[in-house]
Amino acid sequence: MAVIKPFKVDDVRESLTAAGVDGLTITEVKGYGRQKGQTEIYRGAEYAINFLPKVKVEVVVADDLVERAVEIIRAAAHTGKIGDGKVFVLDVEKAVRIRTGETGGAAL
Amino acid sequence: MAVIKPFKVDDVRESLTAAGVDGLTITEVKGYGRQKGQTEIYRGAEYAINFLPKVKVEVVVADDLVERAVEIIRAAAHTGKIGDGKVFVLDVEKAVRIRTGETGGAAL
Amino acid sequence: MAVIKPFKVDDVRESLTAAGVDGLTITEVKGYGRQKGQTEIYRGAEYAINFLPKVKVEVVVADDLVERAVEIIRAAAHTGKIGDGKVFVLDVEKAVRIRTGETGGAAL
Amino acid sequence: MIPFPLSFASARPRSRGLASLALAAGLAVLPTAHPLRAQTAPGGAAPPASTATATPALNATGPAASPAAAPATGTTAPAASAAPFKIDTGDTAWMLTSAALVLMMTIPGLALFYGGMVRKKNVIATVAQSFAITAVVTLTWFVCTYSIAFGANPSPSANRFWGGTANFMLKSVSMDKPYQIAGATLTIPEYVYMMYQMTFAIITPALVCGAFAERFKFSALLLFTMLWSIFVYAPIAHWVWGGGFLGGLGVLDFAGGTVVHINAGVAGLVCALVLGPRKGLGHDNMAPNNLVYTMIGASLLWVGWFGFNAGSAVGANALAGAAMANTQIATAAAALSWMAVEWWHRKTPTLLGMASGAVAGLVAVTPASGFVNPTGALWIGLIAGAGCYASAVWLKNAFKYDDSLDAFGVHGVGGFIGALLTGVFADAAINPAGKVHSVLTQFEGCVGTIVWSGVVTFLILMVCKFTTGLRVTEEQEVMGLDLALHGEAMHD
Amino acid sequence: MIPFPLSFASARPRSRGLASLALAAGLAVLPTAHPLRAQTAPGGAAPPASTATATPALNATGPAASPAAAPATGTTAPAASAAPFKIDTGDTAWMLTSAALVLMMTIPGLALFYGGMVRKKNVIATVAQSFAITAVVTLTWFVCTYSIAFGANPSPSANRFWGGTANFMLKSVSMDKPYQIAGATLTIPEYVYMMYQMTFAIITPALVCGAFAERFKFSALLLFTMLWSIFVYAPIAHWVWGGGFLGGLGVLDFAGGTVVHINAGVAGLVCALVLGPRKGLGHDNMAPNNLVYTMIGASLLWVGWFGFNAGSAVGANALAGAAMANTQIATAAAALSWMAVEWWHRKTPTLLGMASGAVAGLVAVTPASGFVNPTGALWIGLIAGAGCYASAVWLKNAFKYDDSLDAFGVHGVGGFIGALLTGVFADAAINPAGKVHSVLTQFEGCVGTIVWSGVVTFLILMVCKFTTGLRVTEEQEVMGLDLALHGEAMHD
Amino acid sequence: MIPFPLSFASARPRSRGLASLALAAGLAVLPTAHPLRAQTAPGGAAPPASTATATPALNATGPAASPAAAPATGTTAPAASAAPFKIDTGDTAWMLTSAALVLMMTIPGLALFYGGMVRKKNVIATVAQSFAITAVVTLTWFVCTYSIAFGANPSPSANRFWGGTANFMLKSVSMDKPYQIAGATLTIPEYVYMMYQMTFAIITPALVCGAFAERFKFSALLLFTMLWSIFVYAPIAHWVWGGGFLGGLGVLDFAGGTVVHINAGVAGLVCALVLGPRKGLGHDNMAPNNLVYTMIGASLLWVGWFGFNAGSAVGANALAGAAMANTQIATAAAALSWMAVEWWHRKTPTLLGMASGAVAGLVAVTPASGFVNPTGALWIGLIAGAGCYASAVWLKNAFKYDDSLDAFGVHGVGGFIGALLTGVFADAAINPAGKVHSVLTQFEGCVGTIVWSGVVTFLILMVCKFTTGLRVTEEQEVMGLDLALHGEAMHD
Ligand SMILES: Nc1ncnc2c1ncn2[C@@H]1O[C@H](COP(=O)(O)OP(=O)(O)O)[C@@H](O)[C@H]1O
Ligand SMILES: Nc1ncnc2c1ncn2[C@@H]1O[C@H](COP(=O)(O)OP(=O)(O)O)[C@@H](O)[C@H]1O
Ligand SMILES: Nc1ncnc2c1ncn2[C@@H]1O[C@H](COP(=O)(O)OP(=O)(O)O)[C@@H](O)[C@H]1O
Repeated sequence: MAVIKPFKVDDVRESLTAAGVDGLTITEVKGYGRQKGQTEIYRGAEYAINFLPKVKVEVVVADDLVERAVEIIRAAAHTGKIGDGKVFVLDVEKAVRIRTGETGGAAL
Repeated sequence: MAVIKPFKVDDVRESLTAAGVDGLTITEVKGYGRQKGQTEIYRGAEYAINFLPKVKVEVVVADDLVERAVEIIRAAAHTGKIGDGKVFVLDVEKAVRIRTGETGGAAL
Repeated sequence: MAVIKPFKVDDVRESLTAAGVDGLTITEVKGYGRQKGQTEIYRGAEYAINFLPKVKVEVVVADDLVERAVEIIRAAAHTGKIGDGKVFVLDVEKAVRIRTGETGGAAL
Repeated sequence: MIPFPLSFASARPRSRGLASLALAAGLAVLPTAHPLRAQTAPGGAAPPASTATATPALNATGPAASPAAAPATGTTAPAASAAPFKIDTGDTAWMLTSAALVLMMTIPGLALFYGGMVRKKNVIATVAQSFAITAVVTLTWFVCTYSIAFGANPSPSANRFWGGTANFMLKSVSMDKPYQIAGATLTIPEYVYMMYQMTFAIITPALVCGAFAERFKFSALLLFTMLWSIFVYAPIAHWVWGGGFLGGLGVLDFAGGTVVHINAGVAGLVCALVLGPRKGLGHDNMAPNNLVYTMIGASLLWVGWFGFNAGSAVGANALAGAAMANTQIATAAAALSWMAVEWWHRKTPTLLGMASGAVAGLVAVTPASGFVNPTGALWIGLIAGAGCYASAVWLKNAFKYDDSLDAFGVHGVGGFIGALLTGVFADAAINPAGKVHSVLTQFEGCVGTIVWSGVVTFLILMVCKFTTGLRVTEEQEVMGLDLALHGEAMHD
Repeated sequence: MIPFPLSFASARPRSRGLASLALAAGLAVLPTAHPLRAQTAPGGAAPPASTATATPALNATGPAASPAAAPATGTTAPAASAAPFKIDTGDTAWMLTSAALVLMMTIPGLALFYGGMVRKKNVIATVAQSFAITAVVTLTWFVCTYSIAFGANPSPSANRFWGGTANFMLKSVSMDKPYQIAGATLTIPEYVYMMYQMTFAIITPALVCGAFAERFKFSALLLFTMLWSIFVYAPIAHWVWGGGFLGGLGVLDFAGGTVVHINAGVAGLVCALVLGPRKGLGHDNMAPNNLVYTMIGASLLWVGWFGFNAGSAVGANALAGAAMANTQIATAAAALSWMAVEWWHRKTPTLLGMASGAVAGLVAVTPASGFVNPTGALWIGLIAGAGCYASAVWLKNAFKYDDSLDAFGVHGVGGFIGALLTGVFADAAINPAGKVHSVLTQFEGCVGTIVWSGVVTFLILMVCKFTTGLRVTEEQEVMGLDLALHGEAMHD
Repeated sequence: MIPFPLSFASARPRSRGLASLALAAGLAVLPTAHPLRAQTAPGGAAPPASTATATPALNATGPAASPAAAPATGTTAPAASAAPFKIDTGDTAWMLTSAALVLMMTIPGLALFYGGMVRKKNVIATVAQSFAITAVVTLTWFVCTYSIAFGANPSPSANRFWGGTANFMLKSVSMDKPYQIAGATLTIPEYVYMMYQMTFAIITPALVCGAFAERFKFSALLLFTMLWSIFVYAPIAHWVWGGGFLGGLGVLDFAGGTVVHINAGVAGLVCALVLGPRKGLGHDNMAPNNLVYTMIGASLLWVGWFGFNAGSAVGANALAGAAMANTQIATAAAALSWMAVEWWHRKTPTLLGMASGAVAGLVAVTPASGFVNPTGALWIGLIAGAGCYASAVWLKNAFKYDDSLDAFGVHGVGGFIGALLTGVFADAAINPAGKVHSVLTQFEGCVGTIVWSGVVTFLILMVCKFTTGLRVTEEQEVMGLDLALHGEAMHD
């Protein structure tokens, strides 16, 4: 799972598929962090926008691919500016493909 | 956690509640996988839609229910056509009900 | 990870940052649970709204902060009325800051 | 719009004529045996000398209405030629404006009214229907339907059934003479009248879309619209307004309750029955995607309907003012009436209910707007609001057809209610042409339209079925028509 | 709208009259002791022979304005009867159009302007308010408020305060005579004038909604609107336009700055004070949900305001053209003025700022539009844009009332600025009726409206409080009014 | 709008005149050597006695068109003074309405048409452009551009190039005389004409925005609009409509194909070339955020265009009716033509395609609307729909400029197609002024506009570049202009 800048989604997807990852799921999220938000102004009232639009990428990969996937995401989502986001690795116990019932690596 | 086709959400919810699962959380997500996306066309420019609308269902259940819940989701979300989605099982260490402070199975 | 009522987001964020948590990610989700939904009415057709708007807060913290973070969220999101939501704790194996490549606690 | 020679026919031959019509229409054969007093038209054409000369500038009941008030003796012709009609810039200004208002009813009005009510995956496809229909009907009108509806067929006997081919491609539309129609001379140029009428021809098939929303093929829509505007709308418009045989029946229909609303409603019902219900009906949440769009649409329909109803006075006069007032009052009454019934029935006053009620009121007051007084309009609105609520909520569920957005429930039923109540509430103080009025006559007047529209709509659907096909595939329906048919999606 | 016999009253009796008014209004007792020169109305009624006969077709200052220009001698009456006023189709066409434009200001214009500014959970409830008000006021107008406002009370002394019951249920509205109002004869039918005025009666309470948005009960809204239109709007309209005692004061108000905008603004302020602020104000993000809706709303207000202001010439003439030009210029100037101040103050030029400025300009130029020249309009716009910015941004925060969408900040303050500046910039070259003008008179003219509107609005709120209740529960406010009150939600 | 003295010039001096114009314009020096028959204007001013007296009320070709039909002998002047022009309330009503309609084209029409097509992060900034331009151009028009475009320069030789300063700040705009322009006397007051023309001046720079959408600075937009309306729009309007040297060429342009559309299109192309493409073009998904907005916009453009084209008859007459009919038919044809080509080319009929085709048709029929018959309009629509599809889809990609929303592709190319085809299809039966017509003349008529607009637009962009700057930073472009420039965001 990674939180990245929205305009980097296509780069990340392309890099991952180039590395043989066949599926991933993205979600529009809002992130709070060191990156300063914008200010919105409405009839003199200023609202600090603490939450910035980010995209969460969830990709489940076989154990041996984890390191590479993290590295790929890191490289593809990198701009060097604050707010680039994070990659978090979680342990998935089991994966099942609904269509076929396949489990494990075959389900990915 | 499962990624399924949006129009299967109600079926999945009904099956799960029938099995005694009292709560679940869904998120609108976009999925990339084997299923081919549509093409959007705007003044001659074609955009391949790589990400298809999916729904992520997150349901935390007691350990002994996991197997059944996976099976229930699989059955209810099944259409047999490509793009049906996946079920992923993750380990939840702890659950707390905010209203009461209950933890563990009682919190679900 | 916590599922909370949308209007409690700011309170939760403020409490967490007060406790030194520097980043978090939120997602608009819909929750199904004990809380009864509203009914929508359109030309005589009634639709029971089973899914209520909730916000999912994802915050990755160092192991020693977990207990405190859970408690903070519980306190800040509490109203005492049904539907307050849950906190779930999951184990994150690894965290990487995309901008710098830092990992572990330094990445949070 | 022009309440033509309505008050001459006696009840007997009329009802016999209608009986054969019902039969004949069922067989798709035009009856020719019953004259139905079409011959009174020339007499009715001459403006009554007294009215025309005594109040030339006042124009209260206007040339539009005056033929009906004229004694059918034919002796007034000389007086008429002594005070020839001229083009009046004020009347023309109002009719140009009215044409713009009625076009605005369809795009963006109706497009938004319907577009807001469907599910989000179908909103582009739904508004595209109104837009495409506007374009298609414009061309059929240009090519042939104006001529069929309003052409003056040189053969009087054929003219009772269609206007002939003389104005195909808008040939012979005059640039310099005041327009003459069915023996009456108006105060506006023919191009303006032609444009105004075109906007009615556009909205009618667009109303039908409410019945088959969320499942009709776009190719079928184009073919259906073309054929329907030629074989359903144009003949009926001719029979009622263009000098055809229905105009002589004595039916009061000021602005098109029959030609537009009952016609569209019945066609919608046939479409809903033939197509079958949407997949998931009764199970999936089919809540409107955006009631703000629906509110904009209802509002533009309301505002634009001033062009529809007050414009049907064909001039800027007191009758137009009265029609506008009646429109406003009936619409407000119906909005509140639908709301009240819903509040009582479902414990909740909804915006969709108020908007639907408003449209029901607009529909119901359409035939009545230039005949009744404001109190009559109030009653029409109150009854239409409650009546259409019942039809959209109860009738539809009782009979289990899927009239998705209630084209029949609102336009068919509302039009019918309005047609009957015009017979109850017509007031000669507002319009002398409404002196003779009867609910029975009004009822009979609807029957011809219902039968013809029902039967020919069904035949056209069959033609589409075996050429373009009617309904999208199940997969397309699930995916949504926006992407499936148009390769477009909402990105907000 | 009709700049009626404004220039006859001398300053002395006027200000004494007003003093008693202020007092009397506070006590909700109508003063009857001061004649206030209502008797000059008949003299003002006769169109000046010279103007009326020399330029019958030119109609530059028009019959609407001419009464004010007539010498108040009464000697012109014979000339007037020698050249009787007639209904003019061109004037009627423009007034029919204007009625449609002003209705469009409320639905969908104002509904969208306000609907875009609230939070997403309240957008349906907010647009539903404008829609419901349109329906409710239409019926009160039909039943009684037209008569109260514009009826000719047979008793001259009572007529100074209300129009009586003669036109209840729109009884006695004439189909054939040019309309006569407060002694002047217009060139349009009464039904058209009645409809045009109705659209003003509709928009005024709809403007008030901006002050109590996001927390008012829907049932309270219906009751409030009904009572307010009867007891606040109708009397004030009568006093100013219907022949009542304020019309004779010499106050210049071309299109309703006082009756509509100051009135609505003051009522809004009272509502905001009585209801208290929205839950979460100052803490929660209350950013507008959809500024595109607000932009559409502001644009339709702008376009529709041509009907409001240019329509107030009650004819298609040069005065209408000048009013349209002034409207356009003041609006543009105010939009840029608000934007400039905001740019300087907050470093950002916002769309909401431009839209708000435009509305402020429209409001401020309303009383002035038919009296000032374009340079005057420019100044009015520039001052109103900056002034309303100050009131919406600074005044509101200083006094901590929650005028949610700035009904008072824009309409109250803008209306006041416009009323005063009309006294500064009136130019007799545009409208002879504006020859005598004074800021003091203008100020006095506002006071009566402010007092009456403030006091009676408060009383009506109290009635609502103890019947329907005023405010939704806290839970409903959190959930959002869309679901809580209407069982509807946006699904996009 | 007024198809002025078009048919007098002979081909020879005209083409020589244009050759030097092209040269001179390139050097930004105004040619003064070629009289170009501007002196015929006074002769053309007198309404032809026969037409004017035989059909005073009919007004079929109207005073607007009649000057062109008048023999340039000057002998008709006595007849004209014997039957002096008067202000006509009907014509005035229609022109007031038309001004409202054309303003509605820009706000909210064009704002939504463009706003729906950009990405969601730029929608507020895009609609803000149309709104701000409306305000800015209103003030430049008031201050100077009305005078430059339509003032009557006391010096006849200078008048061939600009209207002078006499009407700066709208000084000397008359309240009581029918308006006279370029020697012709109209039937409406000057204020009305001034307002109507202002709405054209507003929409033209707003059209240009389509070319630089999603990357232009807001400050640059304000400066650009101000300069462009003064140095590009106003002079060209004067040359063609205000009595300047282009009006005498014999070019047929009924409602502004050249002044408005070719002008805006060419300026847009220059902007797109100077600014360069949007970041991510060809890689990022730049799909329209909300095609419902675009549909509303296209619909309001369509409806409002009746004011644009039928309003250009400057009266409520048969020519207005014919122009309205032609507009409707060409638009419908172009919508279906674009759709058909797209269906064949991309296998999908899109809503955006139909809407774009409709606008292409509206653009192309603009110069032709008052000259051709409906069959001509049909052909213009069919060709424009297909032609603009080609330019928006193929030409743009072939030459790799980023005309974001196809300002050049639709308005430039569509305007050009329409200008040429007017020379093919003009029909004297619709408008006698179109008797002499030639594609070559039409082509020449475009050249002056293209050269002047191209060169001066470029110079203005350079001024902006070195003062306000032109383009937002890359970071702002990524973040979106809504937040970056206006501190606002869509929250739905
Ligand atoms: N502890 C955390 N838990 C969950 N999400 C986080 C956490 N810290 C940061 N994020 C996410 O990462 C995004 C980027 O973080 P930020 O501190 O702004 O910059 P950077 O990634 O450069 O350190 C945030 O917007 C937030 O969505
Ligand atoms: N490795 C993965 N990680 C996360 N999500 C995945 C992964 N693979 C597939 N998905 C999700 O499952 C959905 C369905 O996958 P797809 O390959 O299209 O069909 P199928 O489920 O039939 O194999 C995708 O749209 C995506 O959201
Ligand atoms: N087992 C579960 N798995 C995932 N989410 C849950 C689960 N149970 C509850 N939730 C989430 O918590 C929210 C609140 O639950 P609910 O039963 O309504 O009230 P309470 O939190 O007071 O028990 C739900 O709307 C849902 O989003």
